[in-house]
Amino acid sequence: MPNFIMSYLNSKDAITPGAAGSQFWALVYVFIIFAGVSVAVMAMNWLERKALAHFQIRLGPMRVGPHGLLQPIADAIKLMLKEDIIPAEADQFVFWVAPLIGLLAAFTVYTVIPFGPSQAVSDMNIGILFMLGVSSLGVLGIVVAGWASNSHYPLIGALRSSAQMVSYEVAMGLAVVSAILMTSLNATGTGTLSMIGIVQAQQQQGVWFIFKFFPLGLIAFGIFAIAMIAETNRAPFDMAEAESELTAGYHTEYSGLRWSLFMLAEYAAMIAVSSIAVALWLGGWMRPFPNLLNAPAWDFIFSLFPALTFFGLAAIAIVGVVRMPAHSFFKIQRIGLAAFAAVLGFIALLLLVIAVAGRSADASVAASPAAKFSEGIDYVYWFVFKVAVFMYLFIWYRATWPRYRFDQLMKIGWKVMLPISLVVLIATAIVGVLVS
Amino acid sequence: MVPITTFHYLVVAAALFVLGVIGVLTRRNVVIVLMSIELILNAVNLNLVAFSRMWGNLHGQVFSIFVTVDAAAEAAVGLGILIAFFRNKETINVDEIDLLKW
Amino acid sequence: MNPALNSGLNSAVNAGMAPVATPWFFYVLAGLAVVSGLLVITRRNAVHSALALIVTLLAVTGLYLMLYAPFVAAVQIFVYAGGIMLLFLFVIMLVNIERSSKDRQFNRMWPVGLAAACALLVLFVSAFVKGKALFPDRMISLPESSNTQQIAGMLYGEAGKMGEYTFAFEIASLLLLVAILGAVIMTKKKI
Amino acid sequence: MNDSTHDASSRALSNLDLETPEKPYLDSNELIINMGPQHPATHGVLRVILKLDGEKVLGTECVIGYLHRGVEKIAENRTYTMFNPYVDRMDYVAAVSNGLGYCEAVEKLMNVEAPARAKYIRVILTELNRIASHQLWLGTHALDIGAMTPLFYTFRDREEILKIFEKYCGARLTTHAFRIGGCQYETYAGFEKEVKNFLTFVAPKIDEYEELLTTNRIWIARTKNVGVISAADAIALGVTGPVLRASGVKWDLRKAQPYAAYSEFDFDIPTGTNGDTYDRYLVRMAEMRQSLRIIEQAVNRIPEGPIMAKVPKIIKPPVGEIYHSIEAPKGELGYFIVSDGSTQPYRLRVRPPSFVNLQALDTMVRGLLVADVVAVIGTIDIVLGEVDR
Repeated sequence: MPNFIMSYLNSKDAITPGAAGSQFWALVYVFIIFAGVSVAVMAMNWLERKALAHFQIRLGPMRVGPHGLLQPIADAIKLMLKEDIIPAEADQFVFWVAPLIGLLAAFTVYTVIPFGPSQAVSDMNIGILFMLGVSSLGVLGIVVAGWASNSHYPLIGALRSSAQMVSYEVAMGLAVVSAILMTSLNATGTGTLSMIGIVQAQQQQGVWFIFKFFPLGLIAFGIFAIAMIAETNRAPFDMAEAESELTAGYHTEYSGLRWSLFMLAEYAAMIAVSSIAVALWLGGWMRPFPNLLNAPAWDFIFSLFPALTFFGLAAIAIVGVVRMPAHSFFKIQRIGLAAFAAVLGFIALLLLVIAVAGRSADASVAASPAAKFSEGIDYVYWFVFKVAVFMYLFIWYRATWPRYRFDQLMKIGWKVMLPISLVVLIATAIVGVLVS
Repeated sequence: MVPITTFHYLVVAAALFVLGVIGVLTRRNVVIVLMSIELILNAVNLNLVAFSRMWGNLHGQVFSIFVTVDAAAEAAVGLGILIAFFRNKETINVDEIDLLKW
Repeated sequence: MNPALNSGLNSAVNAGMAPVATPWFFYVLAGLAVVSGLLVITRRNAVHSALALIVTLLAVTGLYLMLYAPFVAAVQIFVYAGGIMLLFLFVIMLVNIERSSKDRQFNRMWPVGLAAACALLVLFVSAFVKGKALFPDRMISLPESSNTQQIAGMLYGEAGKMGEYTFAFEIASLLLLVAILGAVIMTKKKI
Repeated sequence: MNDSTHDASSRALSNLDLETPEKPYLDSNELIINMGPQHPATHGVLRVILKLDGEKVLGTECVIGYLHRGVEKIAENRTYTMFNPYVDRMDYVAAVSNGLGYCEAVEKLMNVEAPARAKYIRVILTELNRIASHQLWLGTHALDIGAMTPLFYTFRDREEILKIFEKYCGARLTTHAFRIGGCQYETYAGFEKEVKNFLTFVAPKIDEYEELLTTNRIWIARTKNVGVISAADAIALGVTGPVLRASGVKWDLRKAQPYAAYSEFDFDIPTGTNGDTYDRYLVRMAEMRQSLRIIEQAVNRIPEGPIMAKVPKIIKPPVGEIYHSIEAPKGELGYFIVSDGSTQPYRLRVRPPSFVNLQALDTMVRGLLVADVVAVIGTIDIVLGEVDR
C-alpha cells in the first residue's frame, strides 16, 4: 500500500484527515460525505412523502418500486430529463448560478460536521463559526434566485427569506454562544470553537449541554431548534416558498434540474443545521450515558444498536413482503422488497459481526483495526440517529402547523427569541462564573 | 517555485486597493461605489493580516477585525443614506447627488 | 499561550498544515480576487458586481486561511459575505437598477480618476521596488489552534486583566450602535 | 423591477381607489402584483390585482369572469325542467342547495307545494350538503393558511356524504337531486340508517378538526383580527351567510323566512362578535354541528307519503315574477324569475352569495399583508363557478 494511504490509517491518535494533513483521506471523506448526504436527501425525500402521507391518511408513493421505494430515483431522473427553462426576461447568468450558490454553501458545511472524534473531514479551529458563516451564505442563493427570475413572486420570496434569515441568525448565534460558553467550564477555563472540541467538552463534563445548568441549556437549545427551522425555510416558517401565497416563492420560475438543486440544497441544509444542534447540545457522536454505564458490557450492548436497527428495518420490510396482496401484479414488487429486506439483513449481520469482533472483552483486540472500525460505526450511528430524530421532527412540524405570517415571524424573532437568548447567554455566563 | 512571502500578499492587496480606488473615483452608481470601498477595506485587511504574520503577533489581526466593524457600520449607514436619497430623487448616481439639502 | 491546548493535536497541526499552503493555492486565490475585483468595478449590473465582490471576499478569506488567521477568516465569511453583502443585495433589489444599468456607467471625470489611481499604483510600485528590502522575507508561524483565544485575550482581556484593545472594542460596539440607529432613522418612513 | 409588463393591468387599476389613510412615501416601492387567475390560493380562476407597499396591501381589484358561462342567458333558452341541472354547475360544492332554491322558486311561481316527505328529504340532503361545503371550505382554508393536514381529514369525511348522494341520485357532485314539485327519487332502502350512521360518524370528526385548529397558537395568530368587517359594513355591502353572522348579525333565512320544512326544526343560529376570520371559522364549525341537529330531527320524523306534487308534464308558470331565496352554505342564494307564460323563463337572475360576499374583500384586506389576502379569500368561501356563473 502506498504510504499516503497507510500513514493516516496507522496513525496512533484519533485525528481527522484534515488535521493530519492527509489530502487523500480528506478527499475520500469528502466523497463519502457527499454520497452519503445525497443518499440521505433521497431517503429523506421518500420518508417525508411517506410520513406526511400517513399523517394525512394517504398512502403516499406506492407505484414506483415496493411502497414507492424507488420514487426518489424516478423523480431525480424525471427532473434531470425535464426541459431546462430560463425565462426570457431573466438574468441568464445569475439565474444559472443561483442554485449552485445554495448547493455549495449547504455542502461546504459538511467539512466540519463531527460524525466522530476522527470521523470528520477536518477539525477546524473555528468550526462552529465556519459552519454558521457558510450556512448563512446559502441565503445568497435564494436572494439572487429571486432577483434573477425578474418576476414579482420570486422577488417577494427572496426579500422575505433574506430578512427572515438575517433576523433568526442573531438569535441562533446567541444560542450557539451560550453553548460555547459552557465548553469553557473546565480546568483551564478556555473554551473551544471546534466542533469536535465542543462534543469532547460535553464528554469531559459528563453532561449533554441540553441538560447543563437546567433549564438554561434547554432554553438555548429550544431557541436554536426554532431558529433552525426558520433558517432552513421549513414549515411553519416557510415564508419564502409559501405555496398558497407566493405560488412557490423564490423558485417559482425554476424547473427541472435547477429546481432539484434547490431542493437538494434545502434538505442538505436541514441535515447540516440538525447536525449543529446535535453536536452542540445533544452530545454529538456519544451514545447515551457514556460516563454512567461505562462498563465494557454496556459498551458491547450499545455497540449492538446499529445492527439491531438494521434488523428492525429488515423486519419491517419482511412484514411488508408478507402483507403484500397475493396477486400476480405484485410479484415483482414482492421480489424487490424481499431483496431489499435481504440487503438490510445482510448489512445488519455485517454490523453484528463487526461489533462482536471489535468489542470483545479481550484486551488484545482493543487496539485492532476491527475495534477502531467498530467504534467508528458506533459514533456515526449515534450521530446519524440523533440527526434523524430532527429530520422526523421537521416532517412532523410540517404536517401539524399552519404557517406564520411574515410580520409575526419577525416579531417572534426580534421581540421574543432575541431577548430570551440574550438573557440565557448572560445567565449562563453568570452561573458559569459562580460554578467555577 | 518561489515561496510565498509577505511581499506577494502586499502586491495582491495593492492591486485590490487600486481597483477599489478606481471604482470609487470613476463609477456613477452609488452601490458600486460603496462596494469599491469594501474592496479597499479588504485590501487593507489583507495587508494587516499579512503583516501580522510577518511580525508574528496578532495585533494586525485584531486591527483587521476593527476594520471589519467599521466596514459593517459604513455599509449600514451608507446604504441607509442611499435608500433615503433614492426615495427623494429616484436616482442612485453620485454625480446627481449634488445638493447638500433637499 | 495555553499549554493544555497544545496536547496531542497541535504537533500534528503544525506538521501537517504546511503542505496545504502551497504557492498554487496562493496564485489561484490571488488571481480570483483580482479578476473578480476588476469585475466589481466594471459590471453594468449592480447584482453582478455584488456577486463578483462575494467571490473576491471568499478568495481573500482563503488568503487569510493561508496566513493562519482562521478567526479573521471566519469573521470575513460571517460578517462580510453573509451580512454586508446580503445588505447590498437587499438594497439593490429595493432601488430600481433597471434604469441605472442602462445609464452611463462612468462619471465625466473618469480620466482624472483613472489618472489619480494610476498615480497611486505607481506610488505603490515604487514603494515596493524601493522598499522590498525593508520587508523581511520571513513568515513567522503563528499557532493556529490558539488563534481565537489569543485574539479574545487581546479584545476582552485575560485572567482578570483588561486586554490591550478592550476599550477600543467597546468603542467599536458603540460605533455599531450609532450606525444601527443612523441606518434605521435614515430608512424609516415614519419614526 | 420591470413594471412595463403590467401596463395591461393599468386599465383595471384606474378605478382602483388608492386613497389610503397613509399616503405611500415612495412610489417606486409600490408593487403591483397579479394574484391569479392561476394561483393556488384563489380557489379557481379569480384574479386579484394587488397594489402593495412592501407587503402591505394598499388596494385590491378583483377581476372576475374567467369562468363565465352565461348561465342566466342559458336559462332563457331552456325550459324550466331543462334548466334545472344547470344550476348545479354554479356552486358545484353545494349543488343540492342550488337545486333546492331553483325548484322552490319555480314551485312558488306555479303555486305548487312539494309534499311533506319531499320537503324532509330536501332538508336532509341540503343540510348534508351544507356540511360537505363547510368541510371543503375548512380544508382549503386551512391549506391556504399553511396547515396541510385538515384538508385530507375533511375530504375523508366529505366522502361519506358524497356516498349518500351517490346512492340517492347517482351523482356525487352535481347531483340534480330535486325536481320541480318535489323529488324524483324515493329514498333508497336503508337511507335513514346510513344518514344516522353518518351523524354518529362525523360528530367526533368535527371535534378532530377543531382539535387541530381552534386552540392552535399559529392558527389564532393568523386568523384573529384578520379581515375584520363590522356588522354595519357587512350589511351595507350585502354580505350574507356565515360572513355576516360572524359580524354579530343574527340573520339566517332558515329562521327569518322559513322555506322547505325548516320551520319544524329546532336549531340555533351561531353568531360571532368580532367579524374576523377566526369568528367566521368558529361560526362555520358551529353551523356544521347545527346541521347535524337538523338532520337528526329530520331523519327521526321523516313522514311517509308521496314525494312529488301534482305538476303538469310541461311546466308553464303563469305570467308573473318571483324572487325566492334560501340560505345556501355560503349565504343568501336568490332566484328572480320573470315568466311570460311560456315554457321558458323570460328572464332569470341569480343572486349568488359568493359574488356578493366577494365585494367585501377589498374592505377586509386594506392595510393587511399579502398572506392575509390569502386567508381572507379563503374565509369568504367563494366558489368561482358561482361568482362568474
